[in-house]
Order: sequence, then structure tokens, then C-alpha cells
Amino acid sequence: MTDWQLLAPDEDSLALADTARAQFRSLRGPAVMRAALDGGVAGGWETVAEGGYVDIGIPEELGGIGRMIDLVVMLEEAGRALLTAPLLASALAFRTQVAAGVHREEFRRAPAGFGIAEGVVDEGGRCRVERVHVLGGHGAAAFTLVVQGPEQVWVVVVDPEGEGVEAVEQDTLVDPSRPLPAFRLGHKTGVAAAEWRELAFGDLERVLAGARVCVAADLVGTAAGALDGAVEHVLQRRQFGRAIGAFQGVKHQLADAYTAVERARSLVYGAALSLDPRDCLLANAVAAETAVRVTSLFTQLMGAMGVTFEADCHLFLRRAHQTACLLGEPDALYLAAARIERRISR
Amino acid sequence: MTDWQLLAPDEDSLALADTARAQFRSLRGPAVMRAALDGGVAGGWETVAEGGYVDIGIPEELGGIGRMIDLVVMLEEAGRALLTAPLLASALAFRTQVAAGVHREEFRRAPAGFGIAEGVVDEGGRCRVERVHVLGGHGAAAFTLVVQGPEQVWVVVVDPEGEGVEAVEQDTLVDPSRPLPAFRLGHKTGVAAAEWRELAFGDLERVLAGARVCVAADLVGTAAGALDGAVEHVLQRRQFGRAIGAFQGVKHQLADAYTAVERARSLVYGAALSLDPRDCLLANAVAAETAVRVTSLFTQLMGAMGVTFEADCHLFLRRAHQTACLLGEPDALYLAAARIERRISR
Amino acid sequence: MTDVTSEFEAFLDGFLPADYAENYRHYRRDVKLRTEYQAAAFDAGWLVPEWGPGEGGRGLSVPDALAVKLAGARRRVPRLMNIQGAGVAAPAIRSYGTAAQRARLLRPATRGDEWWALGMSEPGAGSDLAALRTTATLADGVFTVSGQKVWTTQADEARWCALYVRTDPEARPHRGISCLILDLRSPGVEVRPIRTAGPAVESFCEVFLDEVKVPEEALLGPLHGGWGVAMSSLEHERDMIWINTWLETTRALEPTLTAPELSEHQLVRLGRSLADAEGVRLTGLRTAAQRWAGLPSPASSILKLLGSESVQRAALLSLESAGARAFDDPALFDERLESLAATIYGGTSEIQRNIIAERTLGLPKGTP
Amino acid sequence: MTDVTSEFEAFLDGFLPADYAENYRHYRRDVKLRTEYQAAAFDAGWLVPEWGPGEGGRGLSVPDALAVKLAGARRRVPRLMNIQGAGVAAPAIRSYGTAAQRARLLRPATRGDEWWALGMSEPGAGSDLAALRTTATLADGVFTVSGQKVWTTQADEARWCALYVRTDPEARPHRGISCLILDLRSPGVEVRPIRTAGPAVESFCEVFLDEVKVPEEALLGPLHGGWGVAMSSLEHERDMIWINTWLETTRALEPTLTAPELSEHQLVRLGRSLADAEGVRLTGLRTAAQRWAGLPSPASSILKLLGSESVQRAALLSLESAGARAFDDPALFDERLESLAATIYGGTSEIQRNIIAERTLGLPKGTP
Repeated sequence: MTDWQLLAPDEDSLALADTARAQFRSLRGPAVMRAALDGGVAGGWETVAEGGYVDIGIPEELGGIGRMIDLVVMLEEAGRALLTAPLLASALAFRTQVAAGVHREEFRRAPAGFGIAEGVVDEGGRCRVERVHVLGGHGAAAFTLVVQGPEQVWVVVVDPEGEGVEAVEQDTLVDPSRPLPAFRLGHKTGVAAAEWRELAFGDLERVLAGARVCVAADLVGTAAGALDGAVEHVLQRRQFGRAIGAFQGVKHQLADAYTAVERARSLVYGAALSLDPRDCLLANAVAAETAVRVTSLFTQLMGAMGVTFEADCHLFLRRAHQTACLLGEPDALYLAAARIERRISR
Repeated sequence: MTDWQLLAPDEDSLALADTARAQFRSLRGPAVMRAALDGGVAGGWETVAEGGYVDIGIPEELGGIGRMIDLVVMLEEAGRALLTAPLLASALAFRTQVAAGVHREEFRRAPAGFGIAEGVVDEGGRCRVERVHVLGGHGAAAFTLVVQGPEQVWVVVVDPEGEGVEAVEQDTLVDPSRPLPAFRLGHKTGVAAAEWRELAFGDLERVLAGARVCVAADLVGTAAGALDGAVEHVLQRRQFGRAIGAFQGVKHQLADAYTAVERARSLVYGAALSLDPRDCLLANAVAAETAVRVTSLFTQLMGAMGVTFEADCHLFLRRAHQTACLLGEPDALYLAAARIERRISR
Repeated sequence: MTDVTSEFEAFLDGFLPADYAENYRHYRRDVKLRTEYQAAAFDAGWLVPEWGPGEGGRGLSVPDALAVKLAGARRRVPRLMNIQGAGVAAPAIRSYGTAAQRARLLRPATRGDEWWALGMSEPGAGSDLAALRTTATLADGVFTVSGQKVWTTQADEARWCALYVRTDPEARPHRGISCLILDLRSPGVEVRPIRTAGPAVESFCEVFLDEVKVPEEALLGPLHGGWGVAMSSLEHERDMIWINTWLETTRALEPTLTAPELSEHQLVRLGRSLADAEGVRLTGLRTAAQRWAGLPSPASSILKLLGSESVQRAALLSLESAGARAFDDPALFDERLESLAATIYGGTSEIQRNIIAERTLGLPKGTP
Repeated sequence: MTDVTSEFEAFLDGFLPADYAENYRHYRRDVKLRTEYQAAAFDAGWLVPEWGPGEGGRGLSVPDALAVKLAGARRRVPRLMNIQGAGVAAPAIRSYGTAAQRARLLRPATRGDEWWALGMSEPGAGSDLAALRTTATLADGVFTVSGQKVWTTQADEARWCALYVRTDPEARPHRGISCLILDLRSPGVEVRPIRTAGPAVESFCEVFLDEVKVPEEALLGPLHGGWGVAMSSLEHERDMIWINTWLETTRALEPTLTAPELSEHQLVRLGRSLADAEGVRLTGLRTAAQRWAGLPSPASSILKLLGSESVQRAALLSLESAGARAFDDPALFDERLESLAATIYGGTSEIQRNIIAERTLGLPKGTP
């Protein structure tokens, strides 16, 4: 079997995707997102934990199961269903812990939070961060943070209930079903980390590689879900005596969207196989742009209906925008990938 | 009369545009470009000089006539006709001389060359430039150069026959009908300038403002000519039993091209009225992008015919590409305009 | 600056609070200020300066009136509370209304004392006015109206509705339409606001009409001549629309213009958006100038296309270049969401492109 | 790397000059090397490794054969002098040819000893094979062919032409087409090269056919079954096309990758183009992998769209980021010009989009 054959999901992956799709749908992502916009709280950790989803893509020696590509197809289904349970945050936390060598099996028994921030960690593992947005920060048993200092990078695992962790007052209305609360850590004396690892600055992208693949998979799923919604809409909606999907102007936009989604998916699969920093940066950037573009198109094709609360398109758009910049804006990622490639080429 | 009413060309401008259009067409730009690709030499200075075109937009006290907007409509007709006579180079040279205060009426009696380069000019007006591409450099009686030093900028007028001016061997096949030969100036002792003026670096864009408007007007004309050609083609060419111009996919691309051309024209007219550096940078950038985009569309809509020597579309594409980067690539111009605006806004 | 604009600026200086420019983000949502501004501007003749003094204007020439509007936009004058009233309904009443209609309705609509809704869109008809199905039958001097309207802005707060109805079902689709002035308090009218995805500036409603009686005197314009009333009243919005999109674009760019630090590639995008804003402003002005000079002007559809693209790119830039700050400032997302609607109101971009291709470039009519 | 690709790499190491990679820009246009490479690769079984050993292949599995082709692309093996021969005509002869046709034609077509042209496009028919008008009437065992072909690559240097003709004018357009093997030296054939706008890698011709006699034995595939032959032979190009666009994209990016200095915004564009190249490569591989695994694969039309966009953006970037250097290096413009043709060969982007919308997304067929 040559490497590229791994780009086709095998039977196990496909079965996983089917199961995940059915189960995530039953969790009614759009309905929960709407409720969250009205102040409801999105739960669901138990379901994803009992389903064994948090073990996928974790190495077997750490009690995990399946390959990176299985994690990708599963997160794609989560993105497609607008899953509100804190699965992505946990996947980001655990992948980053594994990459930095600070993962413990017990971490997977509770929901995790994940964030990237500027700050410092001293030699005793005390961590000071002025402000960090933590995905899954509400209800997490531990925060996994990538802390960027002036010359090093640290991966730390901290207890959100620990001394020195303060929630920062803010509104987060873009996607309240997957909140991004902000925190300040150890303003005065630092927060003691349960685990920490210091890395050279050049290792940052190696450590983030898996997280980028996870975010990208989620975004591809969100884009794919929006594309499905848009196609369904243009088949139903009639104008000038025919379904608007019969107009070439609409057709071509949707054909381009389909092409963009498949392209992004290819990049994510490729990055999942290689976990090469350049590939992961590109997959993250492309998935982010694609999700914003396709969810925007969905909103526009919905016409006036697109601005109503009852339409799903704004939910997809919210999810896409909040997730797209989670690990950096696309242009900055392209820039970083180009710099890596130029170092190799010259 | 309010300022904005000047955005509509008056009767004099319209009459000038009509005359120029007829005369420039009679000079058969596309045919001369094709001949130049085969090694022929494009002349035509006499025609534009006798037509009085070189005096347009020059202040009356310097023997000129008409306003900046007249220069714009005239150069737009030149771009549309793919004029090969060295009118743009002269316009760039004379506008820049006027802006720097080194213009003499007698300069307008002969074709001029124009270029921007890095180099230095000493206090005695001796100029050293390692390499400069001079538009209209073949056959020019004088070169007007904007020389950028590390801390100053100079505008110089030099005699191409003067001691120390050497032609640099090169191919210039992008648009041989409007050649951009390269020169080296005063490798050892410098070349004595006939006129020179030292300016602060911050004055660069003020001095280049008029030149940017001229280049932009030429590019808008080239884009408009390509749009005309594309529309003509899609009305004639039939596929699947109808004119390809009836397909919505083609229609929407041409509607976007039309919109882009009108937008670029508005920016050029606006810049011609204000001669504000920010406005001129934006007009130049937009016109360059529009010309490349519309001439590319023309080429693509021509299908297989588009790659033949006999089709006009590659001539428009050549002209657009060569002219688009003449005063800097569009992204760099947008960047400069944004920096100016941010200085004002904060 | 012309004399007339200085006079207008003096009026603004007198009316607006001293910290208006500085705290625009706050005043933008100040209902009291906005209401009072409209009334004061009308009373001083600045709201519709091109109308005659007897109608509440100053009899200004078109160029002078446009200069006043531009000066207002630059100063970001308070947004009217009910734009359809002064901007669409009032010009239609002025052009098509009977003497009695003008006397009763024109001033309150323009001054903002009585609000208006526009009953055009219907479920399943959207951008296609010719497909409307709400019917009105005339008998004994009374129209009986039944049907449904949707996306009717501010119908829940408006007193009147310029209601487009089918009065001749036999005629070709756009020939059998009439415009009725509907009192929204009439029996049989039910208005239901539609909840929007983000915090909308104006409400959106469904309007259900069940055998509503409208007196014959409430017909605006000729019977079966509603198409002309609609086209002409939308025409009046023309300059207002591009001035507004220009304003929206510059407003959307403000966070990026004043951001403490931007990377080079963000600056390039900012430059492109500045060109977008100027493209809208200058194309709008050029169109007005050429129209005024009696010259053929660029197709007005391009203003719509340029405007929506301009606002969308600006909102996207401000959201994306805010980076993590966007997580704390949901207004950036809301503006982005709102900007996507810009391609919908007043005809989708697809329709604008068809119009340009067919009417301006002369390409053959296809299926749309 | 698998064993089979290492063996292929060893073959390349033995065949290619030591400075091949370094001086690729030069060797790219080396006709002798390219000709010799094709013959040597064929003789060693590397040109069509998926074919049986008796046919000049190595009987490799599809995955191994694709691995060999990718390894070749990475090494930038010399471009075949006549791609239509080995890439399109040979597979069609192999699938549809009679024993006699295979014996006479297959090996020289694949080895490059005899060149082939493809007679598909006609003036006024372009991408629309069903509209072709060149006719052939069969009588007494001989077809008499009259008509005109255009954009026929290398017809001026080819020995044979796979000529598509209308043999049943009564049948529905795509049912009445046959494929004939035309000896281009036949009387009544006139070939005129078309001058191209830039320095083209391969020539373009018009082919005029005036009562040309073609023996019945030269029919390829069933009478009136030419549509199937055409579709199947283009199908064989499938992987070749995306591998080639990927290669072209990376080649077009080289000046930018190695440029001494780039500004940040140029780096961003470079990153986008790297993603384009990877998008083509990985989508091509994924499509092949899913096909091989018997899974539904993404529509192959997307490879065409991705490929042409990818090459175009790369060529534009390299031209624009060269700045003034582009004035001295006309090759950058020529690549840009050539890249624009990428949306034309093998069906325009518009047609690809229609196919995706209708066949993959299930949108209604409209007028095209």
C-alpha cells in the first residue's frame, strides 16, 4: 500500500463517520446553538465521552484508538452537525498535550479547555498570562495552554479552579454555544501548572500541527454542512418561475463552493497523514477561508430569509467565523507556510 | 458649480476624446504591435506632436492647454486604441517635470523617456543609476528620471546621448511596441543632468501623483478596449446552439468587468481632480488590477482563438501587464495608500 | 465648500451635541436624538432641500442638494428612524398623490411624525415584483385586499403602508398592479415581527391581509399603474443608497484604520477597501454629474454591486484583522452579518449583473 | 518509497544527465533528450508501467503505476514530444483497436516513433463534440471524408490523426459519430499551422479534409460509436492532467520561491499558491485512492478547475512579484499567457462548473 492510498478513509473510518454523523445529529446542534443565543447553556460532554470520541487519534500506548484520519472524519462530522458538545476543545487540548509529551490518560475523563496566548512560565512551572481566550473554558476540568514567550514556548496544563486564575468580564456572542471565555492567569505570583514543558520557539508549529488539523477538520465540516444547506435551499426556493438552482449564476457559485470544500478536505487529509508544520498551516488557512466563504454564500443565497433567527445559515456563519481565527488569521498562516517553504527551497 | 460636477467631462473634453479616438484608431495600434513583435519599430511621434496632444494638461503659463481631466480622457483613448506612438512616456515625463518645477517648453518638441530607479545625484547634478528601465527610451531626446536615494529623491532630465549613458543588453518582448529598454547611468563619474531638483523623500508621491494618473488613464483605456473586444466576441461566437454571450456564466463575468472598468475610471477622474497622493496611488493600483483582470478575461473568453497571434487579446494582455507594474505593483501601492490614510486617521 | 453647505454645517453645529463625532458609536443608537434631528432638519428645510419652500425644502438645485447630502454624510448625521417614509413614500406621494393625499400625508411622512412601511415583497416573490399575488378587488368605491407581505421593514411601528396589490389578474404580470395607501390600523391587518439573526437596526415583519377594506381614495397613482409608482419611488432612493453604502464602508473600516498595529498584508487589504470606498463615492458622484450634464451615465446597477462588495469586504477585513479582539467585540460579527444582507435588499447581485449584461452591454436575453 | 519507485529512480539516475535538475530550464527544451527519454522509458517498461509486459509495460498495479508517475513528476522527467500519442491515442487503440491495428500502431504511438494528432475540435464546435460537422460516407469499403478540424495539436508533424467524423447524420448528435485512423499523408489532407501569440511548446494546426479516402479497416471502435471512444480516451488522460498541472504550478512558483527578497504580502500570496499546488496534488491522489478503494470519489471536474486556477495564480504571482525584473524576462509573461489557456483545453471552466452543479450537486438542468 502506497502512502497516498491512505488518503481514502478505510472501512473503519467510514463506519466511524456514519456513527458520529447519526449521533451528532441527534444532539441537534442548530437547535442548541439557537437556545444558547438566548442564554441557554450547551452541555453534552457525557455523550461524547461515553461514545469514546475523545480517545480517537490518541496513540494506543496512551490508551487511545484509531489514526489521525479517524479523528479528522469524526471532527468533520462534528463541524457539519454544528455540534455544541465540547469535543473540539478537548481534541485540541489532548493533541497538543501528546505533541508536547505532557498527556495523561486521566485528562481524558473530563472536558478540557484550550487556548494560545502570550505570557511566561518560570522554571518552577508558574505561569503568567495577561489574557487568554479558552475554547471550552466554561466547565473545563483543565486548561491546556500554549504560552508564547519572547524566546521560548511552553505547553502548560492548569487547573481553572486553582489560585490566580481569574475570569475576565466580556461578551462572547459570536457563537455562545461554543464559548471562548477570557481569563487572566497569575497576575501577581503566577499560576502553578499541573504539567508543563518548555520548547524552543522553532518547535511551536510542530507542537501545534495536530491542533491545526483538528480545527481545519471542524471547519471543513462546517463548510460542508453549509453547502448541503445551500443546495437544499436553492432546490426549493423559486423565483421567476423556476428553482433558483437552475440559474447558471447560482450553479457556478455552488460548483465553486463544492470545489473549495473538496480542496480543503484534501489538504486536511494530507496534513493529517504528514503532520508536517507547513502542511498543517496550509490546511488550517484553507479550511478557515473555505468555511467563511461557503457559510457566507449560504447566507447570501438564502436572500432575506438569511437574516432571520430561524434560518440555520447564521449559525453556520457564526461557527465558521469564530473558529476561523482561533489559531491565527488565514493570511498570517499562509505567510508562515511560505517562510517555511522558502527556507527549504533555497 | 460644485467640485463633483467636474467629474463629468465637459464639451471640450468630449470633443477631444472623439478626435483622439478617431486619430489614434487610424494609427492602427494592434497592427503596429503585431509588426513590432516581428521586429518592426513603432514610430508615430510626429502625429501626436502635430496633433497637439503633448500640450494637454500642461499649465497655460508653460504653453499648455486644457485640464488634467482632458489629459485623462485623451490617454484613455490612447490605451483603448493600443496606441504605439510614444505619448504616455512623454506625458509621464512632462507631468513629472512640471511637478518638480524643471519643465521647459522646448522639452515638448521631442519625444521623451521616463523611468524610476534607485541611485544618487550629487550636488553638481551628476547622476549615477545602476539600472533603469526607460519607457520610450529608444528615440527619446531626453530622459526624465525619478531617482530614489536612501534619504532623498531627485528628478533629473538627462541627455541619452550624453557621456556615461550606456544601454544594457536585454530582451523586452512583453510589449515591443512600447519598449522599456534598460540603461546604466554614469557608472564611473556620473552623468551630468540638464535639469535636476532635489526633494525630500516624503515628497516622492506628490511628484509622482500626475504620472500615476497618466498611467492609470492609459490602463483604464486598455481595460475598456479589452471589454469592447470581449463583448464583440461573445456576441459572435456560438456554442451549444447560441451566442456564448447568452450564457449567464459569461454575462456575469462581463458585467463584473464593466463594473470594474467604470470603478477604475471614477477613481482616475477623482485622482485627476485632486492630485492627492493617496488618491493617485489608489487610482494607479485599481487601474492596474482592472487592466490585468479584464484583458485576462478577454483572453479566456476567446477560447482557443485567444492563443493565436492574429487575435487582439494577447496584445491587450501584453500592454496591460507591461504597464501595470510600471510605477510599482498594485499591492505595494495599496500598502502605501493605507499608510497615508492611517497617518491621517489616527 | 459652497455657501449653502456652510449654512447647513452651521445648522449641524447648532443642533448636534459637541461630542457627537467623538461618541458617534453611542449616538448612532440614540432614538431621541435621531427623532429630533429629523424633525429639526425638516423644519429648517435641510431634509429635502431640493423641494420647494412650501413643501418643506429650500428649492436647491440638484447639485447643491447633493452637496448638502454629502456634507451630511461626512458629518455622519443621525440616521432617520424610518427611512422608507422620507426616502421612498414621501417622493411617491409628492409625484403621484392627489391634492388631498399630499395635504394629509406628505409632511408627516417626511418629518418622521408618521412612519411608513413598503408592502412589496411576498413569500415566493422576493425580488420579483411582477409575481406578486396579494389581490384587491374594487367594488362600490372600496378595495377588498387579501394576501400576505413579508420582509416589510418597520410594519410593526408604522402607521401607513404603501401596499402593492394585483388589481387586474388578467393583464400581463407587471401591468395589473396598483399601489394602495393602507392604514395599518385597519381591521383584517395582522403584523408579526420576524426575529432576526443579529441585532437589527430596523425590524422586519410579516403582514397578513384578510379582506381588508381600503377606500378608493387611498389609491396612489393610476389604477393598474403601480409598477410605475414602484419604479419611480425606488429611483428616488438612488443617491441615498450609494451615499449610505459609502458611509457604511468607511464606518466599517474605522476599527482597522485606528488599530494600533497592522501587518503589511492587512495594510494591503485596507488599501483595497479604501479604493472600494472611493470607488463607490466617486462613481456615485460621477453618475450624478453625468446625469446632471445630460450625458449618458454608467449603469446605476454598478453602484449597487460596488456598494455591496465594498461594505462586505470592509466588514470582513475589520473582523479578521481584529484577531482575538473579535472574540470580545461581537459588534464586529454583527456588522459582518449585516453586510451580507447588502447584496439582497433592492435586488440581488445576480439580478444587477443580468441588467448590466443585457441593458448596458447588449448581450442577448437568456433565461435569467 | 516502494521498491518499484526506487527501481524507477535508479533508471532515471542512469538515464538523465547529472546536471538535469540544476539545468532543468535548459533541458526542458532539449528535443533530443526528450525523444530519447521516451524511447528509453518505453523500452524499460516505465512509460506505461500498468500495461502488460508483452505491451511494453510491467504489469504494475494501479497504485504502483501512479507512484511511478508521481516519482517521475517530482524528478521532472522530460516532457514527451507528442503527448497525444502515448497519452490518448495509444490507450484508445489498446481498448478499441482490432488485432491488426494494435499490432501496427500501438508500439510506435507509445514509444514516440510515430506521432499522433487528435481531430476533435472544429470551427464553431469548440468544446461541443456533438456539434461536429466533418462527414464520412462509407461505400465499397472506403470512407470519404470532408470537413475541417482546428486547434489540432502537432498535426503538422504527426503521422496519424484520430479523426472524429459524423457517419450517421440522421442519428441524435452524439450517436452518429465515428473515430477513424487517418493517415495524414493521404491525398486531400491539408495541414496549416496556426501562429500562436507566444512561443508555444507544441504547434496548433488547422486540418482541411477534401474527399479524403480512408479504408474501412481504419475505423477505430464501432461504427457510430466514436463518442464512446472519445470519452474513454480522454479518461486515460485523467491522472496525467492533474500531475501535469501540479508540476506546472510548482514550476511557475520557482522564481518566487527563490527570489532574494519578498515583501510580506507577496509571501501571503506565495502561501496561497503553495496551498493551490497541494490542493491539486492531494485532490488528485485522493480521487485516485477513493476510485481504487471502490469509494465514490470527488467529481473529476474539480481537478480541472483547481488545476487551471492553480497554474494561473502561480504564473500571475511570479510575474507580478518579479517587479521590474519582469521587463527583462519575457518568459514570465509567456508563462502567464500560456496559463490562461489552461481554462480552455479539455472543456472550459464554465462547462466544468455546469457538470459539477448538475451531476454532483443535483441542481436542475437549465440552459447551459
